[in-house]
Amino acid sequence: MSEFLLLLLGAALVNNVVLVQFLGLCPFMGVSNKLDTALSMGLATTFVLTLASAAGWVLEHAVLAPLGLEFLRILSFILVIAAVVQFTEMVIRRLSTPLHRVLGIFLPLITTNCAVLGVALLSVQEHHGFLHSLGFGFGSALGFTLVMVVFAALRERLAVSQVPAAFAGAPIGFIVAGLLSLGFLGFAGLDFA
Amino acid sequence: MWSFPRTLSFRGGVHPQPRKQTTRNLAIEPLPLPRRLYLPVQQHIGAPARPLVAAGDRVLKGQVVAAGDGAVSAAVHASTSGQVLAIEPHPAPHPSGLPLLTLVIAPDGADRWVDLPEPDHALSLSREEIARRVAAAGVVGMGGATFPAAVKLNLGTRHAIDTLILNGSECEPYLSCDDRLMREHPGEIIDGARILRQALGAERTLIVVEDNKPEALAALRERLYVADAIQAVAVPTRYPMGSERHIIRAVTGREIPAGQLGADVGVMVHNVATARAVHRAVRHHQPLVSRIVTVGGGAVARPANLEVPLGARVQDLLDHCGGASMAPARLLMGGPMMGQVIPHARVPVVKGSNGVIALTAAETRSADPGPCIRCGRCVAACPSGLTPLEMASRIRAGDLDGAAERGLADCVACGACAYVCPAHLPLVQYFQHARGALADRREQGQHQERIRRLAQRRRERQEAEARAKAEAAAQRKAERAARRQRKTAGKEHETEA
Amino acid sequence: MYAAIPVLTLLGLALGYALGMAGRYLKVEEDPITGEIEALLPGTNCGQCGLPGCVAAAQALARGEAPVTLCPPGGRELARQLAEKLNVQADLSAMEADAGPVFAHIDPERCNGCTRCFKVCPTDAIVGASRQMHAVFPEACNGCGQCVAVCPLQGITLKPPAPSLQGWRWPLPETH
Amino acid sequence: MTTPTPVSGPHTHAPGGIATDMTWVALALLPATAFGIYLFGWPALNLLLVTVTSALAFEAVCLKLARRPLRPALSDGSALVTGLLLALTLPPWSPWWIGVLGAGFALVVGKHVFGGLGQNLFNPAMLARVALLISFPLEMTTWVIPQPLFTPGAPGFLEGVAITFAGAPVPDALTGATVLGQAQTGLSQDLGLSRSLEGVYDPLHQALGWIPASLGEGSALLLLAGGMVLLARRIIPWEIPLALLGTLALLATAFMLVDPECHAGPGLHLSSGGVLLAAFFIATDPVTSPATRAGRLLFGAGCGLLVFVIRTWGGYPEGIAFAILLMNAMTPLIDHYLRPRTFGRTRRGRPLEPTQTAPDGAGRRP
Repeated sequence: MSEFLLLLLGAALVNNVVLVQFLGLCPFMGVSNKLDTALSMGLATTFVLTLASAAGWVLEHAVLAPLGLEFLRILSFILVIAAVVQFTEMVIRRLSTPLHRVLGIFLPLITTNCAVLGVALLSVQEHHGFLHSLGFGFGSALGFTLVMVVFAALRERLAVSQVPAAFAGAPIGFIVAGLLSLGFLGFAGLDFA
Repeated sequence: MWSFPRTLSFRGGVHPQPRKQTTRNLAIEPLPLPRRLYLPVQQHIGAPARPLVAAGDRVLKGQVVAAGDGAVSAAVHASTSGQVLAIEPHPAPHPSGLPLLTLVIAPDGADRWVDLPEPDHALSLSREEIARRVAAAGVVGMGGATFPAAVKLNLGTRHAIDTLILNGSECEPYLSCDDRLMREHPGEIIDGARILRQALGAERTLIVVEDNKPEALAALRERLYVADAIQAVAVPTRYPMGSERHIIRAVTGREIPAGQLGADVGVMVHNVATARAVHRAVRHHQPLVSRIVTVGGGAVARPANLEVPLGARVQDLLDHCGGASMAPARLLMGGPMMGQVIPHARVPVVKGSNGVIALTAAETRSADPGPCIRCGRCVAACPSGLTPLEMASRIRAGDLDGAAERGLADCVACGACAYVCPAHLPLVQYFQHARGALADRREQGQHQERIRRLAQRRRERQEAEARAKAEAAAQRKAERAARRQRKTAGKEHETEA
Repeated sequence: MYAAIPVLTLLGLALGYALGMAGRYLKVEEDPITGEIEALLPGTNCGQCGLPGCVAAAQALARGEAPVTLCPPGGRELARQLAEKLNVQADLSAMEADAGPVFAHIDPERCNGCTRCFKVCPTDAIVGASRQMHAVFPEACNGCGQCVAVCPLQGITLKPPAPSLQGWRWPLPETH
Repeated sequence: MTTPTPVSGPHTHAPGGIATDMTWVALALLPATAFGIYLFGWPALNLLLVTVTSALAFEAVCLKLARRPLRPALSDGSALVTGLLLALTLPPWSPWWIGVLGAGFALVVGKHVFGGLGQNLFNPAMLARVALLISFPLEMTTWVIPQPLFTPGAPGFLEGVAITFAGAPVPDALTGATVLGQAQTGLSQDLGLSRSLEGVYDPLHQALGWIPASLGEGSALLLLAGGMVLLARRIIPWEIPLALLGTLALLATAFMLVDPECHAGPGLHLSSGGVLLAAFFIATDPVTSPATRAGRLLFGAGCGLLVFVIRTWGGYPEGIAFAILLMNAMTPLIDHYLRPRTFGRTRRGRPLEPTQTAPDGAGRRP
């Protein structure tokens, strides 16, 4: 069990999908203006990513590998991810229309979120077992959500402070993201051996 | 179930230097009648009073010159006998210096009371009778809130009041008017307490005094008989102990739910000066025509506690106290924590002014506001458990909804946060501005709602008129057709005949 | 190698079918937003937004063609509500620093009681009979300005309310 | 006589202000700084002066750029304190450009990009230290065995200037590893802690500061004394130091009991590597720490936990800088969720129920 936990921690903190591997930056910068939207975006991405990495593993080991079609991996993964995202959008619109209206434009963005495809491909490359790749996907998504929420809170604070006009908005956002990844370097080389 | 430790206190609060030394040992001295008295028609919360007299009328002391107008209002009485010179706008005791309809009275020096009924020492008066006399006397909350006292008594009928608190805490620095009142007239205050308890039917009556006024406590306890079942309670000195919500929380441990009043938790709070005014109103039928005002601050030559006829101008008080020894940095009506700066000394003393304080620059310790360094001292000081720095940063950024969401409505504007802020930020002014802007926004919303309804109704009326006209036209056409038809039928009849 | 084409088509068909089923199962009809927007607009059809009436303005807003600051009589308050409803950032700076509500004021010397303004006011805010002095109810007037245009003697002007103690507001303290 | 614009709110004020607080912080740092200079001689003094002056210079340049008045901002001492704190965390004999670059990064990117004092999201000094550590690992990890001033082995004034400014190499005989560095290398070669630390870690020395360390992190006692002064003056909150040191000590003892060979005890953890300097002077930076009591306790505990995790399992021997940066990033989130209970409302913000408001049993008639 603790081995599974360490995998989660490793995926979430040590090589955090956003701040260390620099994947999924467009929703990270785009949706992080308000804390609650960032949280719901993070949860939606977690839902999609976990499903996608599971589906990816099944696809890889049940279809692509036996038929020797590894070169189709990226294409088929994107197809699956797009389907999962479309399914998530329907679920969200059914569950809460205001949330759907708020997230509106950004839901399809998850399809193009390179973190989702990246993590699915990574877990295939590292030949994880099914449970392992599920854990890796979930861990990375947790890391993504954590950093999204922390970054959203930081930007909400910046929104009410007097940032010089030259830096207000996106520039200060990028600077803070950079400084945040500076902090995350502290987790570099963290291994619980 | 919330269990509040009985610490006779509340969260947060600050300890400003009391600076009462200069005036707390000076006996109350009457202010000689000034040349003119300026009585505004609005000295209370609620609708302004309607003047009953006209320019040129002669009035006697205690005669009603303006009657209360509507449910929440208070009458205004002549503070002395004399002639009404004019009823015209004069500067109100308010930072904006905007005018307010004011009765200008020229005293004739006789100071002759209007004939009053015999004093009535009956022990048990009915609740309605007490409320009527208090209303007739125009008594309002003298602690500074100036809410009409009679309306509060009627409020007491709709809720079961089991505790009456007389607020003698006087936690504002510099002020000593309540302190002197408790030391010199404890009997009148206690009798006022009995009358109020009689009106409210409260089981417990507490006169609450901060423990930095031991002489006042002693004077009250000395005059209290065991039969009275009235206790004089000492509470730790802390600002804002005088705030109604916090004195109830400190003394009874009950916390008024947000948006409700003291009566909702069965407690009624009145200032000690209000109790004395109730005593005079009910026992001697004397209306509220004068009040005790502390004149203090570093810029006043000879600080004093004065019994001032309502309507006297601040300039008269300052002149009586030897004038301002230097130009005051800030001239305040009320205490330095919640009092308001007045634009000039030509404003009248009204029912709610408990102090005229002329502060020197050194005493204000004011400095240009620096940046907020988020030190959190305002959060620790806030007695209402809010986060002033978050509210202020949102207001500065123009996000009024964000400030409202952080608890702007629960702020009692006591000033504890701005007092401790190391960056000297005018936090209270941020909150006052935001509340005003939100009030404007609500009013504009209601105004638009009204406009939509009116436009809607006008469209419906026009459509109805159009329909009615169309029907009438159609009906007339039908009749004409019928008539023509009968005529042609008639003609055919003739041709056949 | 030749299995690639059938695998992909099969995968696409399977996913498409699954989404179709989910679509039917999770059906929810989208309530049109134009109705809600129209409820917000003043409804006086004054045309100051350049659109023929409030219903047209509501449709334009729903389609996102018009800015939320299109309605001067509505002022900043309406712009803020529309921005909230359409979930869009409203830069209120475009609207002139809201001088606050303005009301029509009829100049007593000039009014000869021709009742033209009385007929054109969308909210019946003007009171008066023919050849009698006319007056405006401030509570019922939202400064749409139609009466100003129609008065033959230019007797009507739009004025902000007189400053009063109740209306006075604390200014925002200026920052460093 | 008249006040032109209406001024509301309290017309009197508590004594003190930002400037007095900052000067007290600087004073509280003085003993540790003086001792650091005494321990590491002239090069340390040169480094300190270079760092502090360049901090003030950068502050002035940024204020000029922002077209803001120089006097109030420069004189509130915040730039001085940032420069001082940064200098204290640098290796004592590091070259001058380390100090200048660090001060530049701290003041420009760490503070004025956000809009000046009170707007920055990360502690400028720690930001600069982490940036330097990552960009110049060699210079930032050359520790020196203490050469008290005027003792024979110590470099004279001229040599000191040469070391700081002319980049003269530090003689190998004088270099040594900090205790934490020693512990980490020992662990990585699977040597038991006791063998790799004997002769290096001596609690008394550690407390007094006779060990290779950063300029100001030497003596634990002087830092503790400075911290107590600030606590007594109520300039820093007590929650953060208590929570930070408490959590660190707790974790260290727990893991030491479990496996003394792999985990150093609380004594070493607390007294080494600038934990005390950070706990009392850096983590308590009001701008980047939460504003409520519960928030500060969580902030301190978070710092303590992260320091322990990075030191025990992380790649870097010293984790305090990273811990503080990460918890600074969490501060807006902590302030968003941890708020005091509003008067008359439950913790979730709804008005209290009538039953909840009469707890003193005074018996209220229905």
